[in-house]
Amino acid sequence: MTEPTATMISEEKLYRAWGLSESEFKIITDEILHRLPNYTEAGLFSVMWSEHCSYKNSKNVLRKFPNKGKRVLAGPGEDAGIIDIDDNQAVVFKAESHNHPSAVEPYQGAATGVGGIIRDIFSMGATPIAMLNSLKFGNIDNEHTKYLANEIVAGIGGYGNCIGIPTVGGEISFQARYKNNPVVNAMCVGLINNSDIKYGKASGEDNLIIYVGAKTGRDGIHGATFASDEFTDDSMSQRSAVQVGDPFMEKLLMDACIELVQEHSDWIMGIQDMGAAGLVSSTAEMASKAESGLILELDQVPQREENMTPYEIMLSESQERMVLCAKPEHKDNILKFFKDAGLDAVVIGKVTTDRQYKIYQHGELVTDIPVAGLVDDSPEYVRDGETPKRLMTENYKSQYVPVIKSLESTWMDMLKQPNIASKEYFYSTYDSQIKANTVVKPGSDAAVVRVRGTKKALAMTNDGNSKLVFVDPYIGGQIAIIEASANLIASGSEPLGITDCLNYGNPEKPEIFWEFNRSVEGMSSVCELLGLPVISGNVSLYNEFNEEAIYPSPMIGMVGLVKDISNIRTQCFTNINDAIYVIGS
Amino acid sequence: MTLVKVYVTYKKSILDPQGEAVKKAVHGMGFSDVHEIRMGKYFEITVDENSPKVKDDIEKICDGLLANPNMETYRYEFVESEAI
Amino acid sequence: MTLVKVYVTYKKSILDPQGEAVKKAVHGMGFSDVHEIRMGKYFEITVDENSPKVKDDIEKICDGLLANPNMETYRYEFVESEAI
Amino acid sequence: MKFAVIVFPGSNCDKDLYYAIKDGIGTEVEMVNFQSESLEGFDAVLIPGGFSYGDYLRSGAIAAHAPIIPEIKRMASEGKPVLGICNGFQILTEIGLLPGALIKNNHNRFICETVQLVVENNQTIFTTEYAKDEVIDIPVAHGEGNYYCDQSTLKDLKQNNQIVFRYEEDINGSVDQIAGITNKEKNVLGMMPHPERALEKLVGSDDGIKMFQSILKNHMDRVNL
Ligand SMILES: Nc1ncnc2c1ncn2[C@@H]1O[C@H](COP(=O)(O)OP(=O)(O)O)[C@@H](O)[C@H]1O
Repeated sequence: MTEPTATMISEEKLYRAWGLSESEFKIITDEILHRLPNYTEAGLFSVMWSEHCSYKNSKNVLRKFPNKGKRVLAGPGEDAGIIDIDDNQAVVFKAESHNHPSAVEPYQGAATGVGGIIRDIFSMGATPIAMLNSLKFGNIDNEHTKYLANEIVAGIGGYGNCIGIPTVGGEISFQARYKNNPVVNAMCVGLINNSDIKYGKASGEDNLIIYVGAKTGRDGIHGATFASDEFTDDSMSQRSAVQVGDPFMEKLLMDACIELVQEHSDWIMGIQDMGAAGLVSSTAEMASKAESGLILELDQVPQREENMTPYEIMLSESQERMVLCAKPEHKDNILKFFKDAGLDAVVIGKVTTDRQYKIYQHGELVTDIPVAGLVDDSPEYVRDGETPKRLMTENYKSQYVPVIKSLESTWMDMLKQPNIASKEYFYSTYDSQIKANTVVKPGSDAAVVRVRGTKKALAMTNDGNSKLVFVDPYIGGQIAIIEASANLIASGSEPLGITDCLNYGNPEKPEIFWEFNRSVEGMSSVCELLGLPVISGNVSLYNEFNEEAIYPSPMIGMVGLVKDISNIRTQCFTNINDAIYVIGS
Repeated sequence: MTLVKVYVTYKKSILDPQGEAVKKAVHGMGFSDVHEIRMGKYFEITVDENSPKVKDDIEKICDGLLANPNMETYRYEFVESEAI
Repeated sequence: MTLVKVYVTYKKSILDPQGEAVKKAVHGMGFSDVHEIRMGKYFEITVDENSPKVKDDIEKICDGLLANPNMETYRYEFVESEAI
Repeated sequence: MKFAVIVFPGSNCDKDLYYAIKDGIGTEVEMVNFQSESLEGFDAVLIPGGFSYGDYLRSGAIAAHAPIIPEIKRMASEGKPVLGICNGFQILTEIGLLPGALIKNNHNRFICETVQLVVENNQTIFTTEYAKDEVIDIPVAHGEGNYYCDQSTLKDLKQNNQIVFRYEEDINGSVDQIAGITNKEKNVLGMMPHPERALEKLVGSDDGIKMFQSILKNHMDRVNL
């Protein structure tokens, strides 16, 4: 295939198939480049300006979250947020959604979601200590849902068990709305010594850009824009965005990166994972943060397939890859270090000061665009919201009062509800005990993992009842935060902060945007009240199948500090004759 | 009885981590002539009758269950009942 | 270049839980004619030269790595280089 | 006494074992890379759980070709204690130090839970601190822990008292509910459950500590003879 020319892209509006609007294309040509972008450049803009990478529809809503606090060491903007837990130690955590990939290939979609969130944690220099996940499926009475649920759970376990991080908690629920659009959110928690913290920065003229890990293939190209696209039956057969996870490779990569940060911190300026939108997003963001420019030599990028174009190499979402920025004098040390760890590491470029993003292939300059244009100048939309009609009907406002004939049979019926019944069938397939630090295992309010060598432990939970948010986004959002903090307090910890995954439908629809905005306002109000910062998170919009949106589904991931492990409590009644109290009104 | 053999392999563009790991091990054992190893799944399916419907059924089973068309391709062959 | 196809299967006496699970799923899909499903592994090995040594090498690779003789058997076939 | 914990690419219970020796029984221990070709100076070998080489192909199959393997075999033939846990057990069967094989759980699912084990043989260097038939709580975490061997091997195992641990309840389809076996000489033990995860009541159970104490005590007794 020969690539369309810049004129064709512009005249035939080919960019629209990549998700760029006409006005966005106009900004690129008139305000940023002052010329037409070529095929590669247009591709780079289309992924970098997708909702997934640029948050163009959600930025102004996310600003409502408080994100400061006296313990906060790093907040939104980094791979993961960081909170101080005393003794020169900190906890690092983030959550990530992988809804669309999991709908298309449930095992690999869920597995690569887990792989991605783990990379976000160790790319800060932290050691991952625990994982959680929040899953929402259709009603469990049909074969397709059973298939999705079994494969997604197997994919999460397959990756986490293999890499050796305990999966200690999460939530699973079933509602018809999620039948074709499951929600798969994964959260990872890591520990770090404050002095080891690393950021994803490409700074210092002539410092090297080093690529580490798996080779680049044609898998997952356009995954990022794919994730921001609504589903139709048609795109179900668009099958190329699938990636296969390689947890073995990631284990090598994780161990090596952590050792590098802990033992050879002086060799590197910055480190970042390649996630959505692969090489372009990681390197451009690193340059943007350091206000520098970059030159990349694509011939040096390790490739698994032949004749890959610049577009394909830059946009590939092959998994298990990292980017480092390093000082030239340590080049040989670094390459040898990774070779000894069984990993490929190569120099693919260097840092410049002109703030331009330049890419060469076969000696030819194929891209030359301002870093800021790519990363920071993406448009920001303030969408209009509109109260959903369902919330205004009289019927809706009246309270449903259940009629209970027999307490006993109602009780039994409730226990049989998939949403209430034990989820052990699923979580018993996760290794929750590896590392021998899990004090409270799945099944209680919150999981608790001790910090080895100290009296401390960390409590963690995932919560979000989307039905309540659907009924009243503001109050539902408030309840999500309250529930998560109640879980943490009940297990003997003090809540420290929050990560989230905000899963909604198409934000261009006013009613959906209203749900999104109101629920964030609800959550924020309680965060302010309780003094809880939101230090990281992820937004997943366009969760629709044939125009029907999922319920508004914010997922709250919260971490709390247990100062003394002897204070840990579980939700079980423990001793005969203990008194039972009800606290509150 | 009819025996159907089904072979499922990743599409060429998809990473095959198992095949890669096996190849490295084979090289480590000293067989440097080995150029590439791809690993797939192999099914032996015994079916009651060799009706004309069988071929159709096998394809449905492959498409719907044994292979995920997102990343895999399959091929199958029938083995004469005598041969079983 | 020579292509060698290797098939590894559990010995008959060994329960194949994956095959069983697939069979159940196939029955669940309504294909009640399916009698048995056994699942195995399938390898495509590309070798540089078709020397007489190749056959020997492949057997060594199978015995030493690809199949565990305690529970598995294997068979292999060569595909003419033209066919690749 | 000095223990070696062998680290293969993909081992992930190596640190847990390291802590079990260092903190659990306060004894000297060192991590040894799979590429090392010498176990000189060590008195016992521990092969940890995890997913060596991702468990790709077959659990333990690729690790069986690592450079360290001949040294592990040497230690075994000299009568030194060799303990393989979970993936370590799978590796020991792959290299032929233990009979049989570990195949997929009969229910086809990975399981992680704390199960009850019965100590069938407390006369090995790994189990003297336990009572015969003692029931202990030890976590399991595996997808391929279904122990398989043919009938004549099973007969041998029974005759020679090589079955050391049985599951109180059938959890994965293992022949005779076998959870751990030794070689004929009883100095090589392979087991699927994880005693290194059961060293403190805080994380659920401390029933695993006696295994490491047994190894240490039997070594010291021999040295002091
Ligand atoms: N809903 C949210 N709440 C708080 N922070 C968020 C949210 N969504 C995204 N962020 C933050 O914005 C930054 C960019 O996130 P993202 O693009 O998801 O990173 P990555 O590409 O590594 O997934 C991160 O620091 C993330 O924590």
